[in-house]
Amino acid sequence: MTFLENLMKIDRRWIYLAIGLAVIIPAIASFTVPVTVSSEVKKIYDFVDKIGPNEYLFLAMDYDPSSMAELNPMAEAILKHAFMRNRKVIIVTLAQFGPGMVEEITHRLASEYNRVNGVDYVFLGYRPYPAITIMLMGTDFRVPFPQDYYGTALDSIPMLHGIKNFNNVKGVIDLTAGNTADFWIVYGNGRYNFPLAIGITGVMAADYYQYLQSGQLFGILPGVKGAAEYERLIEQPGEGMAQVSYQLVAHSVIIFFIVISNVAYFATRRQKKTAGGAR
Amino acid sequence: MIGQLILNGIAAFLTLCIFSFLYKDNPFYKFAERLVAGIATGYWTMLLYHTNFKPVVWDRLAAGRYEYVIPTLLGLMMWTRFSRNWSWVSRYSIAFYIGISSGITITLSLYASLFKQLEATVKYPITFDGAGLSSLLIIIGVLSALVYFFFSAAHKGTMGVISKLGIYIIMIGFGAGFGMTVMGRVALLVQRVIFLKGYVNSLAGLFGG
Amino acid sequence: MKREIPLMIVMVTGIMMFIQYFMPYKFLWIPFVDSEKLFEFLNDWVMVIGILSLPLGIWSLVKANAQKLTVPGERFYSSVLLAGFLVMVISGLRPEWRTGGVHFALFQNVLIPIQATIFSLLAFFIASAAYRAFRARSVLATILLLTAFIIMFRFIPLGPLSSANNWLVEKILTVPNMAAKRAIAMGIALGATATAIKIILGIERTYMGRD
Amino acid sequence: MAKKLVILLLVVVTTCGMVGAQEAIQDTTGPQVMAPSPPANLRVLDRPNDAGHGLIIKWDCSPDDGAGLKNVTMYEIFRSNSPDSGFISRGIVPAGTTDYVDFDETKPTPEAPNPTFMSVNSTWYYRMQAIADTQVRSPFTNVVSGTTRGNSIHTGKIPIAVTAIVFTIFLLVFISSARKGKTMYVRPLAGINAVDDAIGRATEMGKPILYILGLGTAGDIATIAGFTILSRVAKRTAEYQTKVIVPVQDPVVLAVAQETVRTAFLEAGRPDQYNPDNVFFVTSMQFPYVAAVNGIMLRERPATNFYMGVFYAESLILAETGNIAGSIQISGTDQVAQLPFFVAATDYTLIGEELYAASAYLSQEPVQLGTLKAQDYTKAIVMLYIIVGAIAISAGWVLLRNLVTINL
Repeated sequence: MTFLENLMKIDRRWIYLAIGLAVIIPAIASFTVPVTVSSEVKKIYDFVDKIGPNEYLFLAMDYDPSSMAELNPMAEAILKHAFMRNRKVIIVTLAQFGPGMVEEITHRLASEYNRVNGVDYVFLGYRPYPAITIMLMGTDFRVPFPQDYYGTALDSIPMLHGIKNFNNVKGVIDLTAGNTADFWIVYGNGRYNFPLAIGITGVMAADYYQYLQSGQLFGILPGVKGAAEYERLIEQPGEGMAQVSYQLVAHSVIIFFIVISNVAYFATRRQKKTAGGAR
Repeated sequence: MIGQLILNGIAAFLTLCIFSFLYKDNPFYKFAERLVAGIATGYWTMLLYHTNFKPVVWDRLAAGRYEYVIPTLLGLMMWTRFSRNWSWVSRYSIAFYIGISSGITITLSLYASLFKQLEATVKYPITFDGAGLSSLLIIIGVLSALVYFFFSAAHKGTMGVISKLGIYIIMIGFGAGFGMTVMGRVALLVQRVIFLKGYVNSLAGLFGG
Repeated sequence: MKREIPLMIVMVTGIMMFIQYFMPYKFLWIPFVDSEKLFEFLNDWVMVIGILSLPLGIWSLVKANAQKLTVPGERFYSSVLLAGFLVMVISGLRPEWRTGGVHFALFQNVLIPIQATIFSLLAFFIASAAYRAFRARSVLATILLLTAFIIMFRFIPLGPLSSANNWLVEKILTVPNMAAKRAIAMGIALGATATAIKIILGIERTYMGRD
Repeated sequence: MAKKLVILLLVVVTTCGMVGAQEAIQDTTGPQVMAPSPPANLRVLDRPNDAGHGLIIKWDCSPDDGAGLKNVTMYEIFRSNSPDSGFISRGIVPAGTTDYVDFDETKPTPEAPNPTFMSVNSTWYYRMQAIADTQVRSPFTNVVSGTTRGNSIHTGKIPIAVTAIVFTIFLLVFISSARKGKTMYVRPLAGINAVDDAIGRATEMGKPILYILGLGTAGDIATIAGFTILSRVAKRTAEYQTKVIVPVQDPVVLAVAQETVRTAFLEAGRPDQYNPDNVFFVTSMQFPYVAAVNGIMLRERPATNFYMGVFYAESLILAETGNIAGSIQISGTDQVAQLPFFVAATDYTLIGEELYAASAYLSQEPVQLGTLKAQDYTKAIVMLYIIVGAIAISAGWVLLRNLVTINL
């Protein structure tokens, strides 16, 4: 038996060990992996970057804790970016179980970057019926949200003076795990024509690239991969990078084994053929 | 704190018991397997009791909704299976069970798996641009994959060529499904590893500092 | 009596449920039969028969494991199973079964972690299955292998090649993958409908057994 | 997508909170906006195809919607159960819309009263307003009433009924022609041919056969197809005196599987060899069941594993463990998401419709084979429809597409 023949019948436990290590090693020794930035992510980064100081970004975090693993890293990266560059952010959630989670993230990041609620950012809170809420916000943020999440009247929040509706923000980024992306595209971008980008879970991504072509979206953050790319652009490795490093190592291990398997397969097949010819 | 640590310790131990199966079958795995079979059956029994039996059967009968006597009797008739001579009585219950389910299935599968799919297939016009080309290719793909499922025609000649294209397309679908799933499965393992890491860290915190 | 009447029942209930789907208001114009209520009620029958059958399962499980109590090598494992079952049932009778106590603790610290761990075994198995199955042995195997390969490469940074790969991934998912899923679904619809009609008409009756 | 949008447009929205809030707000910016004219020609119709829990409200756009003052942004619909007072908001729709479906099917119960529930034959009064800006609204329209009616037949579902009936006729025609002795060709299926070989292999090796019916209930058609294949397998194993093990996860499936295996042994002429303990209940929950079956595979080392029925994520766990145990594996499921894993990890897979066809193949009875022919003819019609439908839609003709668009 040659080495390659042995490889054909490799004990599956070596594969298990490799997969186990592929997950355990990144868990213990966190390291950054190379990430190629795709143009649809770069455009979102550039967009946020080009917003002037004291100009506004509108961030909709329309997801429930069940999709936290994929979408929180995006929210963190974008908020970090905005806070670092001193962009003002208006945050809303159109997901029923979103508010607690959004509050936690914004509060944590704000204190990390010394940003003040009501001055540097505002969290409007949650309203049901996303399509209608988007349209009402298109008229005036104060219609669906007379008060922010903390119960302060919008009119008495300093950073919102003179900020009426989507005309006063540079653009909207929607992070979602469900069909709220459709609502933002149709009722938001479609009616009020503001620049719109979305961050979505990996499985949804394929369905939304068509809007990139049609110009209804200027950027897409697809799953943890998108988050990791954004983290690379802001040079702040976070949860997205960690998730991608697990995935990258595990995917590489599987691809490696498939390659080995085929090399061994073809090599042994050729050996058998020559053996057959000699007989 | 200590109580939670012990409970987490049990969970961590059982996690390792299951993982040990990857090396080979062993007494630890067998222990975890039997334990969870008992626990799961007990949990399921009580879940059905609290969330189904009590509200749907017991409470309704107690509230005088006597029409529920019929399904209750049918359910009890299943118990005739304990007897060799009377077990045929349970066929009556099974007949209702399967008859009702089959009747629902016909319309449901025609709606969801046939009409919905047909609607999606003939929705977009075939035009001379990227999107139109995609819809043309999808239609060709659907048709040839359907040819693959013909049972009463030999897959020879033209039928053979088209059905071959059909099974190729089906295989691309399977390859894509396989490749897309890897990410989610890896994420499941990551969660278990993070759980174990957290447990080790909390132990270290307890003993180390 | 033992076989004909049950087959009649299958036919009548099957046709009833079929007709009900098309009559939203009154079932067959019968004034006192609300179609929606009939649907809910008959669905409840299926549910109640299912619930009340559980003792059959429990008896099967307990009997098998009680017998094993006499087998020396199996005694320990079977007693673990039976003890686990009994503890869950008895503790589950307490009113706080869902929020605290032994029942909840076992649910949280035995059932949930074991379930999650068994689920996570898939990460290992998906790799070993790929290793074994994805060999270019035939045209079909090669197509399967190449598609999965391209899809998995979306996580691997390849510089400019990555955007080409991403484009390919998107096309694979939206065109052939979509076509395959639709065709399989349509086939399933026809197969399931044919089988259901055969069941209702009594042509397919293996499940009913024989005397 | 387009359909989704239609649903969105029709989505029922109660916005009492939002509307109430708006009185409290002072308009701080912008000049005063002129009030638009109200929409015209308000009418209320019964919602078709329902049990009498909804109405359709239609109107003509306000003259200021897209024209005139061009300041209408949305319309708000109000409803009451009396013509004079008590109007509450039932929804807001964007400008340009001319209809709205108002329904509430949630029946009130003593625990959860629902005052907005629309019972059958109840009369409701509607009026509406055009909205320009935060608090610039048109005057109300006049009040129009409508009564909910139950509809005997769901006209939208008729295409499904026609399909089912045509299909049944095909079935009956081909079955009767098969009964008259007409022979029918069916192409070979690798997965089916493998069944007998696999049973023979188990007999030669003196090892049992493991038959998994999946996680479906006895009411799932895929599980019933699994019973039929089980019957065939059990009959063969009875003839060869090979053991067949059937661990199940549902008590009704347990009862039916026991009956199926018992009958198969009876038909094979070996009723004495039937052991009911070989068809047994493991547990009802997915992964504990998988753990137990994995244990059985590694301890009993079955020669052949069958997976026939409804499978979820466990498909690959079972198939890989079966592979470790060195078993030949034959699978079949209607779960599209699991087919890739069965195809990759088992030796033969019955893909979707092939699972249902298997019972006909295995029985080789003309009656059963006739049903395959009926399936093929229906499939041919479906394919023809796709071709014609695609050409029609490309030519801008929507009738054919609308034929298969079922609005539930």
